Amino acid sequence: MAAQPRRNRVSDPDMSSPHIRKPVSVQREMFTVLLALVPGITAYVWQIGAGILVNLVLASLTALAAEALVLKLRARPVAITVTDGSALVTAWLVVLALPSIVPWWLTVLAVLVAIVGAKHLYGGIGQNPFNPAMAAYCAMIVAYPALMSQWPAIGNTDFTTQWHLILGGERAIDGLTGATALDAMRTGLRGHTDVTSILSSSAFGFVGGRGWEWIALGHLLGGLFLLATRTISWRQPLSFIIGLGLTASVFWLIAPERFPSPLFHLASGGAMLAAFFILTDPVTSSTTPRGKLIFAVGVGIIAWFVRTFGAYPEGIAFGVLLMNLCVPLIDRSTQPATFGQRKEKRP
Amino acid sequence: MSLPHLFRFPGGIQPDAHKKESSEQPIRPVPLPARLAVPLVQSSQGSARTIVTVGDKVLKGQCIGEAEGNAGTAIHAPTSGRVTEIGRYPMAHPSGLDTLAIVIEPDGEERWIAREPLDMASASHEELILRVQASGIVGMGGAAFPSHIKANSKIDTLIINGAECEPWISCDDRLMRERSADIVTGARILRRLTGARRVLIGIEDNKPEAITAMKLVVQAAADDGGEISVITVPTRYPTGGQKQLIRVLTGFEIASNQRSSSFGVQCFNVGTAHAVCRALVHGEAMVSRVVTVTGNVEHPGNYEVLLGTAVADLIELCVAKPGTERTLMGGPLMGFTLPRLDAPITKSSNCIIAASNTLFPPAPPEQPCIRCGSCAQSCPTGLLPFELYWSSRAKNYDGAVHYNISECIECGCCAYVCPAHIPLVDYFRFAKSEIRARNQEKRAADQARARFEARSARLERDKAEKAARLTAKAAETRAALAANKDAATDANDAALIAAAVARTQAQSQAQPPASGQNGGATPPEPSI
Amino acid sequence: MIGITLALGIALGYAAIHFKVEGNPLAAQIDALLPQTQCAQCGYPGCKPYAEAVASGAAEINLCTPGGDEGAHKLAELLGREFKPHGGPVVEKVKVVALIDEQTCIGCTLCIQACPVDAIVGAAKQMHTVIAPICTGCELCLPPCPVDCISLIAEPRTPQNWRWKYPVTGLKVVA
Amino acid sequence: MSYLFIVLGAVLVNNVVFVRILGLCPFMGVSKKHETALGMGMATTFVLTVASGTSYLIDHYLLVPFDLVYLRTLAFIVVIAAIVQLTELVIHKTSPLLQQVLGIYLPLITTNCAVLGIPLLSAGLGYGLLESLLFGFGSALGFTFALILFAGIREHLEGADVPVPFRGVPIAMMTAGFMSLAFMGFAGLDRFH
Repeated sequence: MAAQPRRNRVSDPDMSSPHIRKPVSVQREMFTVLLALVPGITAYVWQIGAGILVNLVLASLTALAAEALVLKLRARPVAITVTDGSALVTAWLVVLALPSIVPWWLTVLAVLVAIVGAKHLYGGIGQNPFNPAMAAYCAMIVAYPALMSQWPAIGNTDFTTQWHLILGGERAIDGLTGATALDAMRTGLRGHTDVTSILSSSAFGFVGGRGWEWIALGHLLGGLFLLATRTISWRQPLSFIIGLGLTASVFWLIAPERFPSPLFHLASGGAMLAAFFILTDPVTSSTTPRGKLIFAVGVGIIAWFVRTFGAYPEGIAFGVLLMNLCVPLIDRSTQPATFGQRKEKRP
Repeated sequence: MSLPHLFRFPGGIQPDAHKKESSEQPIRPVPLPARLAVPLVQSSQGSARTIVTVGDKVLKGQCIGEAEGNAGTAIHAPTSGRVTEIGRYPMAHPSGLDTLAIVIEPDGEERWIAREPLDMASASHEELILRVQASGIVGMGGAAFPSHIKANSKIDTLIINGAECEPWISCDDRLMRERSADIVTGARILRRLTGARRVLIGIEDNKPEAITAMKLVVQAAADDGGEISVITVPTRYPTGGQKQLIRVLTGFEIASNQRSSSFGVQCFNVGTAHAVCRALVHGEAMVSRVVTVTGNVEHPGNYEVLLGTAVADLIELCVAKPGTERTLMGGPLMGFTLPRLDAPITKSSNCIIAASNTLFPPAPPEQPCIRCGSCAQSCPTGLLPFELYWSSRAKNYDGAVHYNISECIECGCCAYVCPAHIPLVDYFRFAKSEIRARNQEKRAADQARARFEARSARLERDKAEKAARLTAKAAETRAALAANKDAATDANDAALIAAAVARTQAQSQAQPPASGQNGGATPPEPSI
Repeated sequence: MIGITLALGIALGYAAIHFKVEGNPLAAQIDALLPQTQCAQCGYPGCKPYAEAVASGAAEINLCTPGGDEGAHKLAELLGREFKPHGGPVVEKVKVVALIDEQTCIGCTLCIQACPVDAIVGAAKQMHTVIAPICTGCELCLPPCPVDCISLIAEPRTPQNWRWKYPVTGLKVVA
Repeated sequence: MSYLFIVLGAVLVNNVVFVRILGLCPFMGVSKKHETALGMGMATTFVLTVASGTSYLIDHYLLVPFDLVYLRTLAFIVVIAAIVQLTELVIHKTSPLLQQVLGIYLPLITTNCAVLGIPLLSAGLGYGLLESLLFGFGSALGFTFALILFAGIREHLEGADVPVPFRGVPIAMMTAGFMSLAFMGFAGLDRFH
């Protein structure tokens, strides 16, 4: 017999193949998303005011603290999960979805609903069926409809005023708060004013709400960056734009005086934010190639109906939650065929 | 020659090749080790039966294990020497389990047994197939499927697999550069056996020297009217997988439950073609193979290694550098960590990698899956690995089956690209072996149920028959009694007596007399 | 109101008689989940009788020792009953088969009669042997053997029945 | 058009589970697997449609003419219980296939308050026969829809690392809450046709 053979380590962490890995990480993906949000936020600060920054800081701190606390209570690894950046992404999306002048406690509450309620009660990152940011937005708009429909007045970017409002100051002063373009359009249409005369009001710019168009453009830029770095799939953004745009186009062509143009819909509210940052959340979106298309088209269509006929000003969040519900069903029915079962043409 | 149309398979990855480390040195021989332990099981389908005993003198290439059954393949003495032991030795398997092996102590003479090349012109098909089996030829790409079975099918297209897509491995590359003539001869023999119309030799485009060498040989002998073509395929792991290469070259997609021969295609590794040539043209049985030794060693390269050589001997020869943590057999994507270094080189071991933590960093801690879908994009079989993971992790085997876990080829693409560093293949292997065990249990249970029911039915029947016999006997007795005593006695009395008699008889039949003096129990009736 | 009730009552009563259906497929479904070792450790003379007892509600779902907790879980799911852990000592699930020491065996056939799946062959005064692939390891042949020549041996581990471990991870294992 | 809106409104806008909060018992009980959810949904759809029609007939031709409207709840309970039993017996005898699909769910429907609630609602809304049938059918469809979606999510949650105190019913309740929240998005949609 040969000399006693050297044994490999038994408790090898690298149990089986593969023994090499691509240098990628969740962290990197999450921070790419955060980076891609910067253009939109910059446009926000430029057009609407720096008040949003206060809420961003507040939300980030709340999210990190809440996540760390929950992980600690559950005896799960804290450091690696808190630093993966997912909580920050959720927090920033919550802030971008809320009016930037909501009182500080509402931001904190929304972030807590998102991080604790919608994410960690389901087991944490990767396991939540509902988009945390959108769940929090819906919860807030149902619970505090008044506060959630007061947006900073366009043209008044004064930081002190916004600071004051965020700290919970008196809100019933005209000129400090306003309605969004979507709100103005809805109220106008329900008062039987036609689209053209609504659009001529000072609240509207080239295609959407004045100022808001620039933010949408910022998000579009960020989204294109994510597409270029292959962080997100093209499927959800494209099919969402088609879903919302096509529905809007059909009705707009039928009755242009009663329904605003598809461009208006795409440039208003959170359409661009949703297209590139919310629908592309891998955890709660459908995961099969065809499923992604169905998911995003569904959100687009629901968003248009809720915006046009519903009781709430913005329908995307509800659309996202509703389609989140359908994801298991969509995924199950769009499971791709495996190698050898595909219907691709054979030679 | 027109450029052939190539097809794509889904997914795939492009990791760093790391071929240069070992591919720039010619194939070198290995000094004779102190002992060679040749396992009896060297093919995926069957094993060999020992035909030597301890103490026998054997010659190089002498058969020491006969093919067992149709699917078995023979094994041969890798060198001349003496059989010192037939015992249990570790096998080249992730489990590190033992298997029966024949141990040979080399005498250092390397004396060949008389080599008997076949006359290719006159030999019949059956003779050739028998020789392939008797020479112990199995697939050398890793699957170790007996080649005589594959070669014995009628097909249209023969594919010679020289893709060698796994990083670090270069044994096929070297073989094609140095022994292209033998490979092409082997391919031609295989073509004759299978009756294939055309032969496609697929080589990945990161091996230009091999492509040139192979093309030269093919063009030099293009007069045999056969359509043999060397086809350059794009470098993309796992192109070297049999079904992936068939897809790339012919466009056929063969599902996991289908055989390539039913599509008129059969695929052999270049090493196998080479071995076929050696066995049939030169009369040399399979006793050695080319193995890449690379990674964290001083002298990486390709070596002609006798089967049964311990991995430890190879590592010693190539001198492991400090920092070598583990040793892998196979490539870094599909190979496994060897639990024991005294495991032998077998017919399917193509590569030994000394792994250090700098070359092969241990996986970072596993993070939760975020369902990003990178794995699904890279999966060459079009599976949804994140769903398989979700089910496997929760030990939900029905779910794993629903997402077609059996289709998984364990190529490792999904785990390679996973941003959450999840050892996906580990989960799939775990789930697969659990599912297999459960299926076996289920089959055993079904068999036991059938046997139990058959037994219960038999016991019932026996009881019924016995009861019937007793009733018949009682009736008989009653009739006899009635005849004997005429009508003198009351019918009632007769019935009572008959019943009593029947009872006694029944008792004596049910309980055999307790005959203690006989010693040992007397069985009541033979059992089946 | 009474009229309605009466009318419906009559209709139901008529239907109950008219549409009566026989048979209980539940026992078969339960039987399919049992491991079929026929070991009788549940107190019933085999898996099928136990299945019938469970189906009729006479037996608990946690009596099957070879099935263990996993089997009880499956039964609980099928029957919609509350899961109960297997009461007895938790045995490690290693497949065993009986082995007759052929030197000691006297050929009494008692074990042949005891075997529920006819896995032992032999005749009187002839040496007996166990057909290993059929043996369920139920141990029922052990007590009747007068010379204690039967032992249970663990099935040898081969690459075919070797199993990969559950991956060791930094995360807590989900039960 | 208005018939279509009755159905759509009952499915989405006034979903029987999420908005009317009826039928929660089977919603929580039979939603662990999508197969059973589908079976339960189909059985409920069948029974609820039939019950709506029958209840309308009983109400319109018996209770109203004889001025017995105060007995409505009682009468409906009896009728529904009888229908369920009758359906079960008939199916059991006539269609083994349907029995296999719906069999074990039928008795459970007797206790589904949605089956009582919907006929009572449609009686209260003054619907005619066709409208009652459609309303019953639509509501049941909404119930099925909710049940299947919920089952899909719950099946997925089987593998999730949910905190121990929240496993099972608590997290299911949470999920139902979020689903309810999502369906609130449809609020007001039925007013614009």
